[in-house]
Amino acid sequence: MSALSLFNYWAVIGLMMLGYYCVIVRGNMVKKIIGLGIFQTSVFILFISAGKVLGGSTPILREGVSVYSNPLPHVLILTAIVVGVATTAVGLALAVRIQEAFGSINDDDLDQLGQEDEP
Amino acid sequence: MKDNSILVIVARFLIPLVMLFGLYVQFHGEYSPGGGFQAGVLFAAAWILFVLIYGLETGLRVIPLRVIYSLGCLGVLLYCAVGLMGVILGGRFLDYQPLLATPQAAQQAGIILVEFGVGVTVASVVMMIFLQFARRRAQSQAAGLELDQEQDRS
Amino acid sequence: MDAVLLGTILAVFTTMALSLWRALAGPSVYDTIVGVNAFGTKTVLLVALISFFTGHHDLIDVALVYALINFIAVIAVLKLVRRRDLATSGSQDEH
Amino acid sequence: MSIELIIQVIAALMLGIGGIFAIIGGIGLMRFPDVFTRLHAGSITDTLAPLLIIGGLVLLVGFDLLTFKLLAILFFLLFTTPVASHATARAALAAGVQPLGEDTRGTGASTSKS
Amino acid sequence: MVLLVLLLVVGTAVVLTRDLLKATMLFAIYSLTIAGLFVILDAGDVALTEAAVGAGISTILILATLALVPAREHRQRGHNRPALLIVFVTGAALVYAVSDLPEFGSADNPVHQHVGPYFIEQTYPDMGIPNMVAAVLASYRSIDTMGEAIVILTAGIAVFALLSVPPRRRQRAPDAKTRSRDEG
Repeated sequence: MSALSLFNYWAVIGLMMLGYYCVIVRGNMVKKIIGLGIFQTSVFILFISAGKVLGGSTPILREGVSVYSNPLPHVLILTAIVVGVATTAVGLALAVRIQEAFGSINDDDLDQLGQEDEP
Repeated sequence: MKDNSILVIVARFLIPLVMLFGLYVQFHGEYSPGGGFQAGVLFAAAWILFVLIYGLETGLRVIPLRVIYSLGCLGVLLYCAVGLMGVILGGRFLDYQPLLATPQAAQQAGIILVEFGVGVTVASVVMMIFLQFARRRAQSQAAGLELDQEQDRS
Repeated sequence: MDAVLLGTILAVFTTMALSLWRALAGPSVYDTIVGVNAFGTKTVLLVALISFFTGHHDLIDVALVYALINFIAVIAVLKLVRRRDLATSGSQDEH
Repeated sequence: MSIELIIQVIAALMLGIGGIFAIIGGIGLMRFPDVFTRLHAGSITDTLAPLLIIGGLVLLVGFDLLTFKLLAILFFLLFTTPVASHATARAALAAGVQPLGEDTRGTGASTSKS
Repeated sequence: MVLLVLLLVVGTAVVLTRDLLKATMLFAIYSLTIAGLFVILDAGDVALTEAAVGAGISTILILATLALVPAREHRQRGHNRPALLIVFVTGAALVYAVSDLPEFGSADNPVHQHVGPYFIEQTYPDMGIPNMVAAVLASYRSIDTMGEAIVILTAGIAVFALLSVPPRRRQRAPDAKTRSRDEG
């Protein structure tokens, strides 16, 4: 088992860190949602890589093929993608409402508004 | 974008093809990659292309708002009804065996119905979400909100 | 034959990297759009080649979907850039 | 020389030339100086390379359902990419991006507006 | 492998760029690349969904949002060193965990021992359809899929509830303050 055979997993970790960084650091909410998308896709790649069998075929039965990749992760990820886009839509709707209510979707501006509100 | 006549002509015959391909993905999903989600998204994408070219009002004349709302609920209801049908006919929830006589045919019928329900729901919900976002700008401008003012400042 | 297919796949990869460079570096929005469009087309070719190379012929559907979705996304970006609004019909505009 | 071998050779040639065209288009996309010239490089090879590559694949497949799908992809690509390029060029022109003139030789200087 | 490197490059660019419109377009490229990767990893259905949903619908929704919010990001103030530290600690923990993962693509991994073989063997006798993903999705795990359809409907209702309220001028008190601050 060499390090290269786990390359998919290294890439997943890199993408996950990128998405995480984007969600934590970026103040803009649309950017945060994009970061969330990157984070999600890294998890998708992790699952699909786990389900892959080298030399296998797509999980559609056909003659003359005996090794198939595992269909179960595909199903789980299929569900997760569609739920992910639903989450994205709700998050974007919230961002639009925040923009209308406060005139900004930036974290720092909103913090300032909150501090001015308190006294 | 209606003024760009090349775009209009290409879109006019591309949209039916996208819808046809959506139907193929929906009902051929048992034999090749595909299924309810993808077909629903493709259908919604065809409608969105129509809206991008012809404007939202024309798009809503093709599929009225009420139809979108009710189709979204009807898809989920179809799914649940297939499940309850199994219970009524003497099986378990979402058990397709009692639907038809031979087990394989029953399973296939159940899968096709369920996928159809999912497809209808996804298509109409995606259309509805896009609709809500897209008409918001005109509404905001009508209400007197200045949208692009922040952009100049930054 | 496999060598030719592999070479073509590598060529398409190279082109993808080049158009990605254009999309990343492009000074204006339109350069990015050009890059995205070229990248999408090359992805379609790549998927077609891969599905032929590995013998999983049912993956061709995926390429078909890409070709359509890429077009719709590019049109949406262009409309946003030009009109700042996705819902207008644009026939009453001055352009 | 059998007919299959000839077809294979032709298909291999088409695939190879398609790949070369794709790379040339990519280099043009990267090196050209302004939007319209890049669009020129990108869109022309975007129609030629699919035509050659998918044509080669069709020759390799023979006659099948797969052939039909490949032809459908080719059809869609041949319609959508030129239209997208055209729309991009039109939008860029409408937004006030000036094409480079004859006098600048692509050295980045802005053209005089006639 | 090449696609993964491309993916990392695109991801970094998406995170670093400040122009939200450009970030959205790069995100579309990112989705396309991921879908290509899924094609290589034998997941046709997932690639189809990711192409249609990620590159199509997500992009269009973000674009529709950008018509409503300012399309440029503000310049960030400094304080992101703790965040970077957190990210790197998480990454280090994940790297440590990866060394326990089984080898990529080997057929005797634990994943392929549990219910996977059952689905692969039983799908055709049970259902008579060749696409295992469709069979598992709509029959073996159909309650899961029903919950998922309900989640989509709920998301639709949530967006409807959030955005069907007609927009008004801001009425809150800070509005006047910000305006005076901007002028002053």
